[in-house]
Amino acid sequence: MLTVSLRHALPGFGLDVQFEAPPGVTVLFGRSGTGKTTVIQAVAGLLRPDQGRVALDSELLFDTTQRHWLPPHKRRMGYVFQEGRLFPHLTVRQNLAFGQWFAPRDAKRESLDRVVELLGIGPLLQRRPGLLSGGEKQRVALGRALLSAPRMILADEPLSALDEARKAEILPYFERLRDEIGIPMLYVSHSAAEVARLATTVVVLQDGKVQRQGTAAEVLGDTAVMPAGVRAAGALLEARVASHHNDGLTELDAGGVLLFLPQIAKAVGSVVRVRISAHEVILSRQPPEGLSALNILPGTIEHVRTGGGPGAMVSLQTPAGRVLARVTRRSAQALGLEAGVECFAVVKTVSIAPEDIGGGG
Amino acid sequence: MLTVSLRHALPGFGLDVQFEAPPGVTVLFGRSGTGKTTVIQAVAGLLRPDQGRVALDSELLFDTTQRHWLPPHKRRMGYVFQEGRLFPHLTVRQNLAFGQWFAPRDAKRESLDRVVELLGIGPLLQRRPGLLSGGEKQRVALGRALLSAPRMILADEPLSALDEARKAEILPYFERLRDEIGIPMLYVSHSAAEVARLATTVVVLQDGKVQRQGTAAEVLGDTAVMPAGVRAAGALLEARVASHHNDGLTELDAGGVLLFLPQIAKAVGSVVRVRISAHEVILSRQPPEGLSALNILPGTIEHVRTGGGPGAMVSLQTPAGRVLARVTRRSAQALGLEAGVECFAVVKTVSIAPEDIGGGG
Amino acid sequence: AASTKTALDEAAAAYMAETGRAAVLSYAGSPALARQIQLGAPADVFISANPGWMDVLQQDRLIVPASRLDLLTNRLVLIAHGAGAAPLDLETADLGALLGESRLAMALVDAVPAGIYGKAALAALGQWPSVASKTAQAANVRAALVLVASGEAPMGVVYATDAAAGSNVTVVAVFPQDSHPPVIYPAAAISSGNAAEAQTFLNYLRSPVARGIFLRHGFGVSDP
Amino acid sequence: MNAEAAWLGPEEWQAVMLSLRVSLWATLAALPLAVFVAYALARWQFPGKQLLNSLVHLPLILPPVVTGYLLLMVFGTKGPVGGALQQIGIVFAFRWTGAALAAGIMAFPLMVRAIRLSVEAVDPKLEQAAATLGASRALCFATVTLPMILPGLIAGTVLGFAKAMGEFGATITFVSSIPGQTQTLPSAIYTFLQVPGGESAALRLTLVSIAIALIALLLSELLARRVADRAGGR
Amino acid sequence: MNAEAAWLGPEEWQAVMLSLRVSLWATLAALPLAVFVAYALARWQFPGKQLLNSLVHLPLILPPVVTGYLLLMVFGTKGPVGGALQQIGIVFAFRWTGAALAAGIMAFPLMVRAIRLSVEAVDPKLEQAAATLGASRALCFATVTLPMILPGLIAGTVLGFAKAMGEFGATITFVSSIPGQTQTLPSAIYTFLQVPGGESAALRLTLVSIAIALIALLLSELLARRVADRAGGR
Ligand SMILES: Nc1ncnc2c1ncn2[C@@H]1O[C@H](COP(=O)(O)OP(=O)(O)OP(=O)(O)O)[C@@H](O)[C@H]1O
Ligand SMILES: Nc1ncnc2c1ncn2[C@@H]1O[C@H](COP(=O)(O)OP(=O)(O)OP(=O)(O)O)[C@@H](O)[C@H]1O
Ligand SMILES: [Mg+2]
Ligand SMILES: [Mg+2]
Repeated sequence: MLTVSLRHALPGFGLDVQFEAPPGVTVLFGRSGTGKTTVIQAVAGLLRPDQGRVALDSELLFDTTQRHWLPPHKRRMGYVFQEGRLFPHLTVRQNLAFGQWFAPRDAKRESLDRVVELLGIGPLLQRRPGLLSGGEKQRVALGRALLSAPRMILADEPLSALDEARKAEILPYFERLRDEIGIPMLYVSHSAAEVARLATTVVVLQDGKVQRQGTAAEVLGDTAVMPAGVRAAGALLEARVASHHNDGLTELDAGGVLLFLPQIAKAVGSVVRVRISAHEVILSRQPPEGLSALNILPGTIEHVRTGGGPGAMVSLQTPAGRVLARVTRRSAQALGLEAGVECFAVVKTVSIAPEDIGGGG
Repeated sequence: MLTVSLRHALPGFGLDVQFEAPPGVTVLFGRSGTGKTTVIQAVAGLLRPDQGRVALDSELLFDTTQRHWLPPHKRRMGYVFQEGRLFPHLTVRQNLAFGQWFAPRDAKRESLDRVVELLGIGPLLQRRPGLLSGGEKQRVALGRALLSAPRMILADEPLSALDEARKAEILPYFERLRDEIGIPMLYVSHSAAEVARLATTVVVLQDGKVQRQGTAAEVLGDTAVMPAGVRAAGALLEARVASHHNDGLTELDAGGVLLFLPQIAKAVGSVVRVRISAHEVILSRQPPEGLSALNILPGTIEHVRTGGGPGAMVSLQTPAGRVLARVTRRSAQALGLEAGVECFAVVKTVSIAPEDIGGGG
Repeated sequence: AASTKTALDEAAAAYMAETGRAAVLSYAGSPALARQIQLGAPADVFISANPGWMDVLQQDRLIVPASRLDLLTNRLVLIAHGAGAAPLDLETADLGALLGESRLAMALVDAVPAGIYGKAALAALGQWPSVASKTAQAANVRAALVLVASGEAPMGVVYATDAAAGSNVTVVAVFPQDSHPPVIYPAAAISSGNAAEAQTFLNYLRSPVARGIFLRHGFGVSDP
Repeated sequence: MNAEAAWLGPEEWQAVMLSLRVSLWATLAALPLAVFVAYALARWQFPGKQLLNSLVHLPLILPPVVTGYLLLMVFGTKGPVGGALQQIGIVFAFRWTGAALAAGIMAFPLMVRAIRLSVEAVDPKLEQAAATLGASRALCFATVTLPMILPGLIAGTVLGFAKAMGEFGATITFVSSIPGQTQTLPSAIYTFLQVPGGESAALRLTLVSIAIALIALLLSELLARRVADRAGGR
Repeated sequence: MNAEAAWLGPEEWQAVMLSLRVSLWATLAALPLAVFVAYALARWQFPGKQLLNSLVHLPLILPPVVTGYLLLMVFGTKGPVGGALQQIGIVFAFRWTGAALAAGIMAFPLMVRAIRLSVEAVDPKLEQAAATLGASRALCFATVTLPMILPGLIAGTVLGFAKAMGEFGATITFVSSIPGQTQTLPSAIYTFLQVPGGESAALRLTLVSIAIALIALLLSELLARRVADRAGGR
C-alpha cells in the first residue's frame, strides 16, 4: 500500500493531499491543472515537496519530518511520463532496454519480446525516437517503464495519445499487470471508461486538494463529484461468468439476475465487473417485451435526484447491485418514478462497451 | 477548398494520398502511425514531399511539377502541433500574441481576451510554458494558432490531452469557427464523437493511403472502415429545432419525426445534426409503451449485416433519415429482423451525448 | 638570445664535430631565460643579448663571475624600405621631417636592448625629440625589421646583423659607436650547472673557428 | 601592494583605457559576424563550408606572431585589403583600430564556437512553429533563435572579450606598441617584463587586467542566469 | 614551395612530433577534468562557484607570458607544487610534460566553455527519466548526459587541441625551447622568425601546423556529424 501525504507550494498553485493507495490501481482523476502530475512527481522523487511523507508498504520513500529522502533511482517506480521523455540518442530498442540495465538481477521482469508485441512497436525497434509519431512515442515510453522491473507503476495519462483500437488492446494489459502480476499502480486518467475498468480506488483531485476518495464504484456512482459530469456516472456491477454461448454471447450471473454480454475471454466461474453507464439505462414500469435489449433487471427505486437540468438520476436497487439510470424529468414524471416504486432497468447487450468490462479488481 | 495530392517516401513508411477538403472541417482519421501528422506537415509547408500538389482555393501552395513552393510563413496556416511546441523563452501571453505580430493588418482577428477566456488560461498569462501542466500547454498552443489570423486551421489531436469537461467547453468553439467564421480546418482525431460533431468530411487513412473518404454521415455509418471499430458506428441525422420546452428539453423535427433532446442553445428553426450511436439504439417490433425513452422512430429495415461476432448491424430507413442499430444476433433472430420488416427504433433522450449534437456543418 | 640562433647553431655543430660532445641550445628572449635560470633551469651556460639580465644573475650569484665574458658585439643601423634607398647623414638629416606622418620602427625603446640603444643613439644625435612621438615600437628587432620590409614604416633602427639578411631594406646609415652604449652579448657559466663542461664550451666559443663563424654572420667579436 | 604601487601612472591608465576600448570594439564588431557565421555553420549546407570553418579556426591554430604578420601583409597600408580601405579613409596600421582588428580576429573562433553550439541546441521544431505563425526566416531568427541562443551569445562574448583583453602577440606584431595608440595592457605588461625589476609594475597591470576581465565574467554570469530564469524551469 | 623546401630537417620533424605529443596529451588529460568542471558549473550550486569559474578563465585573460611565469613559479622545481611533485618523481620543468601542462592549462577554458554550453542544453527532464528507470547519478551521467553532450565534447576537444597546437607564449616562458624536449612547433617558428633568413623555414612549419590542425578539425566535424545523425532528426 502506498500512503501519500504532501504539502507543496508553487507560485500560483498549492498542493495539499493525503490519500492511501491500496494494492491495485489507484486512479488520480481531475481536471487539467489540478496537480495530478505534481503528486506523481513527488511519489517518483522528482519533486521534493515542502512537507510530507510517502511510504510504499513498509518502506519509507521520504519523510520531511525525519529528513528521510530516497533518491529516485532507488525507488524503482516505472514512470510513464505525460510527454514521453524518450532518450533521443538511443534507438527504440535501447530506450526499451534502458531500465533493464539497472534493474536488480532478481527482480521479476517482463520479457522484451512480449512487451514489444503487445505494444505493436516491433517495426520501430531500430528507429530513433525523433522519427516516431505521437502515438508511437507514447507506446515506447510505456514499454520502457514496464520493462524496468518496477515495484510500482506511475502512469500519467498513458493512453491519451492512442487511438481507440490501440487503447482497447492495451487496457487488458494493464489489467493483467494489476491482477496477475499484482503490481500497484498510480494512474492519471481523464476517461471514465478507463477509471471504471482499471481503478480499484479513485482519488479525485480538485485545485490541489483531494475532493473525494473511494472505490471506483462509489466514486463513479456519485454524480456530485464526477468531474467529467453526469455522462461519466454509472454503476459497477460484479458478476460471475455463468456460461459462454455459441452465438458469441457470454452469460453472467449478477446476484441471480442473468446478463448477456458480448463474449468475455474469462473462464466460467471467474468474476468480472461491468460498468453500466447511467445514460444507457432505460426504465420501464412493466416487464418490457419484444425489445431487442436482452438484459432486464428488476429493482426498487431508492431515490430520484433532479437538478436544474432536464435530467433526473434514478438509483435502483436490484439483486445485481445498485444500478443508476439517467432519464429526463419528463419521463420520470410520466412514468411516476419515485422512491419505493418497482420498475425494470433495460440494458442493451452491445451498449456495454468492451472497455467497460474488466476483470474484478 | 483544399486539394491535396501527396507522395512521399520515408524510411520504412510510404505516403500516397489524394483528397479534397471542401469548406468546413475535414477530419483525418486513422490509427497511430498511419501518416496523419505527415500529411498535415506537408500542407503546412514543414515537409517537402517528394511529389505532389496542394492548393487552397485558387492559391497554389506547392506543386512539385511546377517547382512551386510557398514557404510556411506565407501560407498562414494555424497549426496546432501534437506536442505543443510552445516557445520556452516567452510567457504564455507572448506565446499567444506571437502570431498576431506577423498577421497581415487587415486579417480577421480573434480577440485575445475572448480566446483566453474560452480556453480558461487567464491565470497562466504571466507564466512560462515550462511550468504548465500537460493540458494547459495544449490549450495555450490552441490559442496561439487561433490568434494568428490563419486562413486555415491544422489541428493535430488538439483535444486529446484535455479532460472531458474542458473538451465539452472547447468543441463548440471549433464549431463556431467552422460555422460562423467559416474557416476551413484539417483536424486529426481519434474520437468518433469529435468526428461526428465537427466533421464535414472524413478522410480515413491507413498505412499512408486514403482508405475511405466521404461525408461524416457516410463514413460513420460504414462499419467496414471505421478504424475505431463498431462502437464508433452511428447515424447522423439532420433536424430542425422545433421548440424549446420548460422542462429543459428541446424538441426537434427530423423529417416529420419528433425528437426530444436536452436543451440545445440554438434558435428555433436552426438546423442541427445529431449523432445516434448504433449501439445505443433499441429496436422493437411493436410501438413500445411505458418506457422512459422519449424518442421513437418508425422505419423499415434496409438490411441486416452480421459478421463473425455476436452482433448484427441493422440499417433502418426512417423519415428522419437512415438510423443504424447494433443488436445481438440473438435478438435479431428472436425479433425476426430482416430486410423489409417494419420496426421502431428507441433512443433515449439523454443517451445522446452533448458532444454528439452539433450545429449543422 | 634568439637572434644569435643561426650563428650559434653553426658553432655548436662545429663543437660537436671537434669534441664529440653535443651542446643543446635553447633559444628564447633574455628575460625568459634569465627567469628560468633564477627558478632552477638545468642549464650550464647563459648567453644573453642584454647585459642587464646578466648583471641580475650575477648579483643573485647564479653565474660564475669569473667565467663571464663579452662574447659578441653588434652595430646599430638605420634602415629604409626598398632596395636602393639613398644613404643618409645622421648628423645633418632631420629624421622627424623625413618621417612626416609615418613612423620609425624600433624595438621597445624602454625594454628591449636594441630599442634602448637606439633611443640613446638618437638622443645623442639630437634626433630623439623630433622622432619620439613617431616611433612604432615592436616587440623585438626582427619585428621592427618586418615593419620596414613591408613598407609599413619607411625607416627603422635595427642591428646590422638583421639588416644584412633582410630583403627589401637598405642600410642608409650606421650609428656611430659612441652614440650609444656598446651592443654586447655577454656569456657566462651558470653556478648550478656543470662547471667544467660549461667552461669548455665557453672556451670553444672563443676559439678561432667559432670567431670565424660569428664574423661571417656579421657579429663583431670582442678581443679575448 | 602598497598604496603608491597600486596607483597607476598616466601612461598605464592610458593602456587600461585603450585595452578596454579595443576589447569592447573588437567584441562588439565581431559579434554580428560571429552570429552569422555560427548560424551558417550550424544550420546550412553549402559548398566551401569546411573551408569557412577552417578559416575561422586559423587564428587559434597559428602562433599569434604569425597571425600578426599575416594581418600586416593583408591589412597593412601596403596590403591588398588595407590599401583599398585606405582609399576610403579606413586605416588599421599603427592605429587602435588595428589593435581592435587583431583582437577581434583572435577572439573570433572562440565566439563562433560558443554560439554555434547554442544554435545547434535550438530545436528546429520551434523555428518551424514560428514559421507556421507567419514569421519569415529573418523574423524567426530574431524572435525565436536569437533569444534562445542568448546564453551561448553571452558565453561567446565574454570569452571573446577575455581573449581580446589578453591578446598580445598578434597585436604587437601588427600595430606595434605606441603609447596611447596601440599600447594595450598586455603590451605594457610585456614591456615591463623585459627589463630587470619591472615585475612589480607588471604585476600591478596584470591585476588590473584580471579585475576587468573578472568583472566582465561576473556580469556575464549574472546576465546568463537572468536569461536562463526567463526561459523558465523548462 | 619546392620539394626541397617542403622537406623538413630532423630538428623540425622533432618539433612536429613533439607538438603532436604535447597537444594530444594536453587535450586528453584536460578533457575529463574539463567535463567535470563544466558539469559542476552548469548544474550545481556551491560556494566558490564564481571563484572556480574565474580561475578557469584566468589563462584566457592573462597574457600568455604571465601565465608562463606563474607556471614557472608554481610548477618549477623551486616552486611549491613543482617541488613537492619532484619528490614523487614528477617533473614538469623543462620537460615535454611541462609543455603539455602549459598547453593544457591554456586550452582548458575553451574546453570548459564548450562543454558547459552543451551540458546546459541537455534537458534535465531526460536525466530525471533515467533516474526513475534506476540509473544512479553517475550512471545517469554516463548513459544520458555524456552521450548527449558529445557534440560539445568534440567541439571543446578540437578547440583545445587547436589552441594547444598554437600555444607559444606560456610554453616558452615556462619550459623554454629545448630541441627535442620542449621546442614545439610554435617555439620553432618563433625562433626561426628571430633570425635573419629564417622566414622560409618558419613558413614551412606554419603550413605543417595548419595542416595538422585542419585535419583535426575535419575529423572532428565528421565525428560530430555522425553523432548528430545518430541522435536522429530530432
Ligand atoms: N514549477 C511550477 N511553478 C509554478 N506552477 C507550477 C509549476 N509546476 C506546475 N505548476 C502549476 O501547478 C498546477 C498543477 O500542475 P500539474 O502538472 O500537476 O497538473 P495536472 O493535474 O497534471 O494537469 P494536466 O491534466 O493538464 O496534465 C498547474 O496549474 C501548473 O501550472
Ligand atoms: N523522418 C521520418 N523518418 C522515418 N519515418 C518517419 C519519419 N517521420 C515519421 N515517420 C514514420 O511515418 C509514420 C507516420 O507518421 P505520422 O507522424 O504521420 O503518424 P500519425 O498518423 O500522426 O500517428 P499518431 O496518431 O501516432 O500521431 C510513422 O510510422 C512514423 O514512425
Ligand atoms: Mg499532468
Ligand atoms: Mg501524429
